[in-house]
Amino acid sequence: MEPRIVFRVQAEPFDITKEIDALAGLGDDVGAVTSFTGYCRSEGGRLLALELEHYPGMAEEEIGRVVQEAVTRWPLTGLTVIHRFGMMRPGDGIVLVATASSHRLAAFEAAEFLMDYLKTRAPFWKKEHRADGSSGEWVEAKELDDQAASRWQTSI
Amino acid sequence: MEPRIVFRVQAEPFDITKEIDALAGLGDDVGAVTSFTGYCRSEGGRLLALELEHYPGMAEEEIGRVVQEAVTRWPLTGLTVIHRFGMMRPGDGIVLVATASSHRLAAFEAAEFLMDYLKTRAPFWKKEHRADGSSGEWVEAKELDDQAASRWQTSI
Amino acid sequence: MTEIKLIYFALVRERIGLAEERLDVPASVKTVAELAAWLQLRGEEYAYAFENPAIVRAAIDRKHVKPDALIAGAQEIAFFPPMTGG
Amino acid sequence: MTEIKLIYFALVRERIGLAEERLDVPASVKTVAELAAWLQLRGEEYAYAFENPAIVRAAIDRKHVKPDALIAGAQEIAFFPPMTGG
Repeated sequence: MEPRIVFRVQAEPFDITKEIDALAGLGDDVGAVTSFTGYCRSEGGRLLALELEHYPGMAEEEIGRVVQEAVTRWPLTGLTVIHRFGMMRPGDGIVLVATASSHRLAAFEAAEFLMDYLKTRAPFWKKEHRADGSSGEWVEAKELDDQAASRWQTSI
Repeated sequence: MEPRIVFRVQAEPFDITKEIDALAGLGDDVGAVTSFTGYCRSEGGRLLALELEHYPGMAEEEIGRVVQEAVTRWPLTGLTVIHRFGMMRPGDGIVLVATASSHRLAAFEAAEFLMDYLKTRAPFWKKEHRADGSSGEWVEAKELDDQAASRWQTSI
Repeated sequence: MTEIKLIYFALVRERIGLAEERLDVPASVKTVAELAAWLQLRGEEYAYAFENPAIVRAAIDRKHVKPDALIAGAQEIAFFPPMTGG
Repeated sequence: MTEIKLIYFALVRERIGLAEERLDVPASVKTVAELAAWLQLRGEEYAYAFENPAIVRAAIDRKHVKPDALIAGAQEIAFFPPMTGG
Protein backbone atom coordinates (compact mmCIF):
# COMPACT_ATOMS: atom_id res chain seq x y z
CA MET A 1 0.00 0.00 0.00
CA GLU A 2 1.19 3.48 -0.84
CA PRO A 3 2.10 5.57 2.20
CA ARG A 4 -0.15 8.52 3.02
CA ILE A 5 1.92 11.63 2.39
CA VAL A 6 0.88 15.08 3.61
CA PHE A 7 3.07 18.17 3.42
CA ARG A 8 2.09 21.79 3.66
CA VAL A 9 3.62 25.25 3.95
CA GLN A 10 1.24 27.59 5.75
CA ALA A 11 0.91 30.68 7.93
CA GLU A 12 -1.73 29.12 10.20
CA PRO A 13 -0.91 27.17 13.36
CA PHE A 14 -1.09 23.37 13.16
CA ASP A 15 -2.88 20.89 15.39
CA ILE A 16 -0.41 18.20 16.51
CA THR A 17 -3.12 15.89 17.84
CA LYS A 18 -5.05 15.96 14.60
CA GLU A 19 -1.95 15.04 12.62
CA ILE A 20 -0.89 12.24 15.00
CA ASP A 21 -4.43 10.84 15.09
CA ALA A 22 -4.62 10.84 11.29
CA LEU A 23 -1.44 8.75 11.15
CA ALA A 24 -2.42 6.43 14.01
CA GLY A 25 -5.76 5.84 12.28
CA LEU A 26 -4.18 4.58 9.06
CA GLY A 27 -4.89 0.99 9.96
CA ASP A 28 -4.35 -1.76 12.45
CA ASP A 29 -0.80 -2.30 11.32
CA VAL A 30 0.59 1.05 12.39
CA GLY A 31 2.85 0.02 15.25
CA ALA A 32 4.64 3.29 15.85
CA VAL A 33 3.91 6.97 15.41
CA THR A 34 6.53 9.63 16.14
CA SER A 35 6.09 13.36 16.17
CA PHE A 36 8.58 16.18 16.27
CA THR A 37 7.54 19.76 16.91
CA GLY A 38 9.97 22.66 16.68
CA TYR A 39 8.95 25.71 18.72
CA CYS A 40 9.86 29.39 18.70
CA ARG A 41 12.05 30.08 21.74
CA SER A 42 12.51 33.33 23.63
CA GLU A 43 16.26 32.69 24.07
CA GLY A 44 15.98 33.51 27.74
CA GLY A 45 13.65 36.46 27.22
CA ARG A 46 15.85 38.06 24.56
CA LEU A 47 13.35 37.53 21.72
CA LEU A 48 9.85 38.85 21.21
CA ALA A 49 9.30 36.91 18.02
CA LEU A 50 10.87 35.10 15.10
CA GLU A 51 9.79 36.05 11.60
CA LEU A 52 9.99 33.25 9.07
CA GLU A 53 10.57 34.22 5.46
CA HIS A 54 10.25 31.52 2.80
CA TYR A 55 10.61 31.00 -0.92
CA PRO A 56 7.04 30.27 -2.06
CA GLY A 57 6.93 27.45 -4.55
CA MET A 58 10.43 26.21 -3.88
CA ALA A 59 9.61 25.58 -0.20
CA GLU A 60 6.81 23.18 -1.17
CA GLU A 61 8.86 21.56 -3.93
CA GLU A 62 11.91 21.06 -1.75
CA ILE A 63 9.88 19.58 1.11
CA GLY A 64 8.22 17.34 -1.48
CA ARG A 65 11.63 16.07 -2.61
CA VAL A 66 12.76 15.38 0.96
CA VAL A 67 9.49 13.60 1.74
CA GLN A 68 9.81 11.42 -1.38
CA GLU A 69 13.33 10.49 -0.36
CA ALA A 70 12.06 9.50 3.11
CA VAL A 71 9.32 7.18 1.82
CA THR A 72 11.81 5.59 -0.56
CA ARG A 73 14.29 4.89 2.22
CA TRP A 74 11.99 3.75 5.04
CA PRO A 75 8.93 1.48 5.14
CA LEU A 76 6.45 4.15 6.23
CA THR A 77 2.68 3.90 6.44
CA GLY A 78 2.32 7.64 6.50
CA LEU A 79 4.20 10.87 6.93
CA THR A 80 3.23 14.48 7.62
CA VAL A 81 5.35 17.61 7.33
CA ILE A 82 4.00 21.08 8.06
CA HIS A 83 6.24 24.14 8.00
CA ARG A 84 4.88 27.55 8.93
CA PHE A 85 5.97 31.01 7.80
CA GLY A 86 5.28 34.48 9.17
CA MET A 87 5.55 35.84 12.69
CA MET A 88 6.04 33.34 15.53
CA ARG A 89 5.88 34.15 19.25
CA PRO A 90 7.82 32.15 21.85
CA GLY A 91 5.96 28.88 22.39
CA ASP A 92 4.45 28.79 18.90
CA GLY A 93 5.01 25.63 16.88
CA ILE A 94 7.03 26.34 13.72
CA VAL A 95 7.47 22.92 12.18
CA LEU A 96 5.81 19.54 12.64
CA VAL A 97 7.11 16.22 11.36
CA ALA A 98 5.19 13.04 12.09
CA THR A 99 5.78 9.51 10.83
CA ALA A 100 3.91 6.22 11.06
CA SER A 101 5.34 2.76 10.46
CA SER A 102 5.05 -0.85 11.57
CA HIS A 103 8.59 -0.46 12.80
CA ARG A 104 9.79 1.83 15.53
CA LEU A 105 13.28 2.36 14.13
CA ALA A 106 11.90 3.33 10.71
CA ALA A 107 9.51 5.84 12.27
CA PHE A 108 12.29 7.43 14.34
CA GLU A 109 14.94 7.47 11.63
CA ALA A 110 12.62 8.92 9.01
CA ALA A 111 11.55 11.72 11.37
CA GLU A 112 15.17 12.57 12.19
CA PHE A 113 16.13 12.49 8.52
CA LEU A 114 13.24 14.78 7.63
CA MET A 115 14.15 17.29 10.33
CA ASP A 116 17.85 17.28 9.43
CA TYR A 117 17.01 17.90 5.80
CA LEU A 118 14.35 20.51 6.44
CA LYS A 119 16.87 22.45 8.55
CA THR A 120 19.52 22.54 5.87
CA ARG A 121 17.56 22.40 2.58
CA ALA A 122 14.08 23.89 2.98
CA PRO A 123 14.20 27.56 1.89
CA PHE A 124 13.16 29.28 5.12
CA TRP A 125 15.01 32.01 6.98
CA LYS A 126 14.46 33.23 10.53
CA LYS A 127 14.75 36.87 11.57
CA GLU A 128 14.87 37.87 15.21
CA HIS A 129 12.61 40.51 16.71
CA ARG A 130 14.25 41.45 19.96
CA ALA A 131 12.70 42.33 23.26
CA ASP A 132 14.95 45.42 23.58
CA GLY A 133 13.45 46.82 20.38
CA SER A 134 16.75 46.71 18.49
CA SER A 135 16.58 45.83 14.82
CA GLY A 136 16.52 42.10 14.36
CA GLU A 137 19.39 39.97 13.14
CA TRP A 138 18.98 37.04 10.80
CA VAL A 139 19.53 33.76 12.59
CA GLU A 140 22.78 32.19 11.41
CA ALA A 141 22.87 28.67 10.07
CA LYS A 142 24.51 26.22 12.43
CA GLU A 143 27.36 24.04 11.34
CA LEU A 144 25.87 21.41 13.65
CA ASP A 145 22.84 21.21 11.37
CA ASP A 146 25.02 20.55 8.34
CA GLN A 147 26.79 17.83 10.25
CA ALA A 148 23.47 16.31 11.27
CA ALA A 149 22.27 16.33 7.66
CA SER A 150 25.52 14.80 6.43
CA ARG A 151 24.79 11.63 8.45
CA TRP A 152 22.46 10.59 5.64
CA GLN A 153 23.96 9.76 2.24
CA THR A 154 21.58 11.12 -0.36
CA SER A 155 21.60 12.36 -3.89
CA ILE A 156 19.08 15.15 -3.32
CA MET B 1 16.66 23.98 36.25
CA GLU B 2 15.77 20.38 37.01
CA PRO B 3 13.98 18.60 34.18
CA ARG B 4 10.32 17.71 34.71
CA ILE B 5 10.17 13.93 34.89
CA VAL B 6 6.92 11.97 34.66
CA PHE B 7 6.68 8.21 34.41
CA ARG B 8 3.75 5.94 35.05
CA VAL B 9 2.65 2.33 34.67
CA GLN B 10 -1.11 2.15 34.28
CA ALA B 11 -4.03 0.19 32.85
CA GLU B 12 -5.84 3.31 31.61
CA PRO B 13 -5.34 4.79 28.14
CA PHE B 14 -3.12 7.88 27.85
CA ASP B 15 -3.78 11.21 26.20
CA ILE B 16 -0.88 12.02 23.84
CA THR B 17 -1.93 15.64 23.38
CA LYS B 18 -2.07 16.29 27.09
CA GLU B 19 1.43 14.91 27.55
CA ILE B 20 2.92 16.83 24.59
CA ASP B 21 1.22 20.05 25.70
CA ALA B 22 2.57 19.64 29.23
CA LEU B 23 6.11 19.39 27.83
CA ALA B 24 5.68 22.20 25.29
CA GLY B 25 4.36 24.42 28.09
CA LEU B 26 7.47 24.03 30.25
CA GLY B 27 8.76 27.43 29.23
CA ASP B 28 9.81 29.61 26.37
CA ASP B 29 13.06 27.78 25.92
CA VAL B 30 11.63 24.45 24.86
CA GLY B 31 12.73 24.32 21.25
CA ALA B 32 11.80 20.74 20.44
CA VAL B 33 9.26 18.19 21.63
CA THR B 34 9.22 14.65 20.31
CA SER B 35 6.70 11.95 20.96
CA PHE B 36 6.72 8.24 20.27
CA THR B 37 3.61 6.12 20.60
CA GLY B 38 3.68 2.36 20.25
CA TYR B 39 0.36 0.81 19.20
CA CYS B 40 -1.17 -2.65 19.37
CA ARG B 41 -1.23 -4.10 15.84
CA SER B 42 -3.58 -6.69 14.39
CA GLU B 43 -0.73 -8.35 12.46
CA GLY B 44 -2.86 -8.33 9.33
CA GLY B 45 -6.04 -9.37 11.11
CA ARG B 46 -4.40 -12.31 12.91
CA LEU B 47 -4.73 -10.77 16.37
CA LEU B 48 -7.78 -9.80 18.38
CA ALA B 49 -5.78 -8.37 21.25
CA LEU B 50 -2.45 -8.26 23.05
CA GLU B 51 -2.41 -8.84 26.78
CA LEU B 52 0.38 -7.09 28.63
CA GLU B 53 1.63 -8.69 31.81
CA HIS B 54 4.05 -6.72 33.98
CA TYR B 55 6.08 -7.02 37.17
CA PRO B 56 4.43 -4.49 39.49
CA GLY B 57 7.01 -2.54 41.41
CA MET B 58 9.94 -3.52 39.26
CA ALA B 59 8.29 -2.05 36.14
CA GLU B 60 8.12 1.39 37.79
CA GLU B 61 11.62 1.08 39.28
CA GLU B 62 13.20 -0.05 36.03
CA ILE B 63 11.53 2.73 34.04
CA GLY B 64 12.72 5.13 36.73
CA ARG B 65 16.31 3.96 36.25
CA VAL B 66 16.12 4.32 32.46
CA VAL B 67 14.58 7.78 32.80
CA GLN B 68 17.32 8.90 35.20
CA GLU B 69 19.94 7.67 32.76
CA ALA B 70 18.28 9.69 29.98
CA VAL B 71 18.25 12.98 31.91
CA THR B 72 21.88 12.42 32.89
CA ARG B 73 22.95 11.91 29.29
CA TRP B 74 20.91 14.54 27.46
CA PRO B 75 20.07 18.18 28.28
CA LEU B 76 16.31 17.68 28.61
CA THR B 77 13.73 20.15 29.86
CA GLY B 78 11.21 17.40 30.45
CA LEU B 79 10.45 13.79 29.77
CA THR B 80 7.36 11.60 30.01
CA VAL B 81 7.10 7.81 29.87
CA ILE B 82 3.80 5.97 30.21
CA HIS B 83 3.58 2.21 29.81
CA ARG B 84 0.23 0.44 29.97
CA PHE B 85 -0.62 -3.10 31.06
CA GLY B 86 -3.69 -5.26 30.55
CA MET B 87 -5.69 -6.02 27.41
CA MET B 88 -4.97 -3.95 24.30
CA ARG B 89 -7.02 -3.99 21.09
CA PRO B 90 -5.48 -3.21 17.69
CA GLY B 91 -5.05 0.56 17.46
CA ASP B 92 -4.70 1.06 21.22
CA GLY B 93 -1.65 2.96 22.40
CA ILE B 94 0.59 0.76 24.60
CA VAL B 95 3.53 3.01 25.35
CA LEU B 96 4.20 6.74 25.13
CA VAL B 97 7.59 8.43 25.33
CA ALA B 98 7.84 12.19 24.98
CA THR B 99 10.85 14.46 25.41
CA ALA B 100 11.40 18.20 25.48
CA SER B 101 14.69 20.02 25.00
CA SER B 102 16.20 23.20 23.61
CA HIS B 103 17.98 20.95 21.16
CA ARG B 104 16.41 18.80 18.50
CA LEU B 105 19.08 16.11 18.50
CA ALA B 106 18.87 15.71 22.28
CA ALA B 107 15.09 15.34 22.12
CA PHE B 108 15.28 12.72 19.38
CA GLU B 109 18.18 10.73 20.82
CA ALA B 110 16.72 10.62 24.32
CA ALA B 111 13.38 9.35 22.96
CA GLU B 112 15.09 6.63 20.91
CA PHE B 113 17.25 5.63 23.86
CA LEU B 114 14.20 5.42 26.13
CA MET B 115 12.29 3.24 23.66
CA ASP B 116 15.25 0.94 23.03
CA TYR B 117 15.71 0.45 26.76
CA LEU B 118 12.04 0.05 27.57
CA LYS B 119 11.83 -2.68 24.92
CA THR B 120 14.69 -4.70 26.35
CA ARG B 121 14.69 -3.87 30.08
CA ALA B 122 11.20 -2.93 31.29
CA PRO B 123 9.53 -6.06 32.75
CA PHE B 124 6.52 -6.35 30.44
CA TRP B 125 5.46 -9.38 28.40
CA LYS B 126 2.97 -9.54 25.56
CA LYS B 127 0.62 -12.46 25.00
CA GLU B 128 -1.32 -12.83 21.77
CA HIS B 129 -5.06 -13.38 21.64
CA ARG B 130 -5.72 -14.67 18.19
CA ALA B 131 -8.64 -14.00 15.90
CA ASP B 132 -8.98 -17.74 15.15
CA GLY B 133 -9.62 -18.39 18.84
CA SER B 134 -6.51 -20.52 19.28
CA SER B 135 -4.68 -20.22 22.56
CA GLY B 136 -2.32 -17.29 22.47
CA GLU B 137 1.42 -17.47 22.19
CA TRP B 138 3.78 -15.22 24.06
CA VAL B 139 5.42 -12.69 21.76
CA GLU B 140 9.10 -13.54 21.36
CA ALA B 141 11.78 -10.97 22.06
CA LYS B 142 13.45 -9.68 18.92
CA GLU B 143 17.18 -9.81 18.51
CA LEU B 144 16.79 -6.52 16.63
CA ASP B 145 15.67 -4.88 19.86
CA ASP B 146 18.78 -6.05 21.69
CA GLN B 147 20.90 -4.69 18.87
CA ALA B 148 19.06 -1.37 19.04
CA ALA B 149 19.63 -1.17 22.79
CA SER B 150 23.30 -2.05 22.43
CA ARG B 151 23.87 1.17 20.46
CA TRP B 152 23.94 3.00 23.77
CA GLN B 153 26.83 2.32 26.15
CA THR B 154 25.37 2.29 29.63
CA SER B 155 26.04 0.82 33.00
CA ILE B 156 22.39 0.19 33.85
CA MET C 1 18.38 -22.97 54.52
CA THR C 2 17.02 -19.51 53.73
CA GLU C 3 13.42 -18.71 52.86
CA ILE C 4 13.20 -16.72 49.64
CA LYS C 5 10.18 -15.29 47.84
CA LEU C 6 10.18 -16.45 44.22
CA ILE C 7 8.07 -14.78 41.55
CA TYR C 8 7.41 -16.02 38.03
CA PHE C 9 6.11 -14.15 35.01
CA ALA C 10 4.67 -14.87 31.58
CA LEU C 11 5.77 -18.20 30.05
CA VAL C 12 7.77 -19.14 33.15
CA ARG C 13 4.70 -18.55 35.34
CA GLU C 14 2.47 -20.53 32.99
CA ARG C 15 4.82 -23.49 32.82
CA ILE C 16 5.40 -23.67 36.57
CA GLY C 17 1.73 -23.04 37.21
CA LEU C 18 2.40 -20.57 40.02
CA ALA C 19 2.73 -16.79 40.16
CA GLU C 20 4.81 -16.86 43.34
CA GLU C 21 5.91 -19.04 46.20
CA ARG C 22 8.18 -19.04 49.24
CA LEU C 23 10.82 -21.73 49.30
CA ASP C 24 13.59 -22.78 51.68
CA VAL C 25 16.70 -22.72 49.55
CA PRO C 26 19.75 -24.71 50.73
CA ALA C 27 22.87 -22.73 51.57
CA SER C 28 24.77 -24.62 48.86
CA VAL C 29 22.76 -22.75 46.23
CA LYS C 30 24.78 -19.56 45.77
CA THR C 31 23.98 -18.05 42.38
CA VAL C 32 20.92 -17.37 40.26
CA ALA C 33 22.02 -20.08 37.81
CA GLU C 34 22.37 -22.56 40.67
CA LEU C 35 18.93 -21.58 41.94
CA ALA C 36 17.42 -22.24 38.51
CA ALA C 37 19.18 -25.62 38.35
CA TRP C 38 17.93 -26.46 41.84
CA LEU C 39 14.35 -25.46 40.90
CA GLN C 40 14.51 -27.71 37.83
CA LEU C 41 14.84 -30.69 40.17
CA ARG C 42 11.53 -29.86 41.89
CA GLY C 43 9.42 -31.42 39.16
CA GLU C 44 8.46 -31.64 35.53
CA GLU C 45 6.80 -28.23 35.43
CA TYR C 46 9.96 -26.58 36.74
CA ALA C 47 12.17 -28.61 34.41
CA TYR C 48 9.99 -27.41 31.51
CA ALA C 49 10.04 -23.77 32.63
CA PHE C 50 13.84 -23.76 32.83
CA GLU C 51 14.59 -26.16 29.95
CA ASN C 52 16.16 -23.40 27.84
CA PRO C 53 18.32 -21.27 30.14
CA ALA C 54 18.95 -18.82 27.27
CA ILE C 55 15.36 -17.59 27.48
CA VAL C 56 15.09 -17.25 31.25
CA ARG C 57 16.05 -13.93 32.82
CA ALA C 58 16.20 -13.07 36.49
CA ALA C 59 15.83 -10.11 38.83
CA ILE C 60 16.93 -9.89 42.45
CA ASP C 61 14.95 -7.43 44.52
CA ARG C 62 13.57 -5.87 41.34
CA LYS C 63 16.89 -5.39 39.58
CA HIS C 64 18.04 -7.30 36.53
CA VAL C 65 20.89 -9.69 37.29
CA LYS C 66 23.12 -12.10 35.38
CA PRO C 67 23.11 -15.88 35.98
CA ASP C 68 26.28 -15.64 38.08
CA ALA C 69 24.75 -13.10 40.51
CA LEU C 70 24.91 -14.17 44.15
CA ILE C 71 21.54 -14.69 45.82
CA ALA C 72 22.73 -14.16 49.40
CA GLY C 73 20.55 -11.58 51.14
CA ALA C 74 17.88 -11.54 48.43
CA GLN C 75 14.31 -10.83 49.56
CA GLU C 76 12.64 -11.53 46.25
CA ILE C 77 13.92 -13.32 43.16
CA ALA C 78 11.97 -13.23 39.89
CA PHE C 79 12.31 -15.44 36.82
CA PHE C 80 10.84 -14.46 33.46
CA PRO C 81 11.39 -14.66 29.70
CA PRO C 82 13.12 -11.86 27.77
CA MET C 83 10.99 -8.70 27.97
CA THR C 84 8.65 -7.78 25.13
CA GLY C 85 7.18 -4.50 26.32
CA GLY C 86 7.36 -1.15 24.59
CA MET D 1 21.99 38.73 -23.67
CA THR D 2 19.30 36.69 -21.95
CA GLU D 3 16.63 38.06 -19.67
CA ILE D 4 16.55 36.19 -16.36
CA LYS D 5 14.30 36.59 -13.35
CA LEU D 6 16.39 37.01 -10.20
CA ILE D 7 14.92 36.57 -6.72
CA TYR D 8 16.57 37.46 -3.43
CA PHE D 9 15.72 36.32 0.08
CA ALA D 10 16.49 37.26 3.66
CA LEU D 11 19.83 39.05 4.18
CA VAL D 12 20.59 39.04 0.44
CA ARG D 13 17.22 40.70 -0.28
CA GLU D 14 17.75 43.27 2.48
CA ARG D 15 21.24 44.21 1.31
CA ILE D 16 20.29 44.52 -2.36
CA GLY D 17 17.09 46.28 -1.40
CA LEU D 18 15.00 44.33 -3.90
CA ALA D 19 12.91 41.14 -3.65
CA GLU D 20 13.19 40.41 -7.36
CA GLU D 21 14.16 41.88 -10.71
CA ARG D 22 14.57 40.96 -14.36
CA LEU D 23 18.02 41.53 -15.81
CA ASP D 24 19.66 41.04 -19.19
CA VAL D 25 22.63 38.85 -18.46
CA PRO D 26 25.50 38.78 -20.99
CA ALA D 27 26.19 35.47 -22.73
CA SER D 28 29.71 35.47 -21.25
CA VAL D 29 28.20 34.81 -17.80
CA LYS D 30 27.90 31.05 -17.75
CA THR D 31 27.74 29.84 -14.14
CA VAL D 32 26.03 30.81 -10.92
CA ALA D 33 29.36 31.97 -9.48
CA GLU D 34 29.98 34.13 -12.56
CA LEU D 35 26.47 35.56 -12.23
CA ALA D 36 27.15 36.49 -8.59
CA ALA D 37 30.45 38.13 -9.60
CA TRP D 38 28.72 40.02 -12.41
CA LEU D 39 25.98 41.22 -10.02
CA GLN D 40 28.62 42.48 -7.58
CA LEU D 41 29.71 45.00 -10.24
CA ARG D 42 26.24 46.53 -10.39
CA GLY D 43 26.74 48.66 -7.30
CA GLU D 44 27.59 48.89 -3.67
CA GLU D 45 24.44 47.14 -2.44
CA TYR D 46 25.16 44.13 -4.66
CA ALA D 47 28.83 44.13 -3.68
CA TYR D 48 27.70 44.08 -0.04
CA ALA D 49 25.13 41.29 -0.58
CA PHE D 50 27.73 39.05 -2.23
CA GLU D 51 30.79 40.11 -0.23
CA ASN D 52 31.08 36.71 1.45
CA PRO D 53 30.44 34.06 -1.21
CA ALA D 54 30.54 31.35 1.49
CA ILE D 55 27.21 32.54 2.84
CA VAL D 56 25.34 32.93 -0.43
CA ARG D 57 23.45 29.95 -1.80
CA ALA D 58 21.61 29.69 -5.09
CA ALA D 59 18.68 27.88 -6.67
CA ILE D 60 17.90 27.56 -10.37
CA ASP D 61 14.24 27.07 -11.15
CA ARG D 62 13.57 26.20 -7.50
CA LYS D 63 16.31 23.61 -7.12
CA HIS D 64 19.45 24.02 -5.05
CA VAL D 65 22.58 24.34 -7.18
CA LYS D 66 26.32 24.66 -6.65
CA PRO D 67 28.33 27.75 -7.68
CA ASP D 68 29.60 25.98 -10.81
CA ALA D 69 26.09 25.19 -12.07
CA LEU D 70 25.41 26.46 -15.61
CA ILE D 71 22.70 29.09 -15.88
CA ALA D 72 21.83 28.47 -19.54
CA GLY D 73 18.07 27.94 -19.92
CA ALA D 74 17.22 29.13 -16.40
CA GLN D 75 13.86 30.86 -15.95
CA GLU D 76 14.40 31.93 -12.36
CA ILE D 77 17.57 32.17 -10.30
CA ALA D 78 17.41 32.80 -6.54
CA PHE D 79 20.15 33.92 -4.16
CA PHE D 80 19.85 33.56 -0.40
CA PRO D 81 21.81 32.86 2.79
CA PRO D 82 22.10 29.32 4.23
CA MET D 83 18.65 28.13 5.29
CA THR D 84 17.56 28.41 8.92
CA GLY D 85 14.12 26.83 8.86
CA GLY D 86 12.94 23.81 10.79
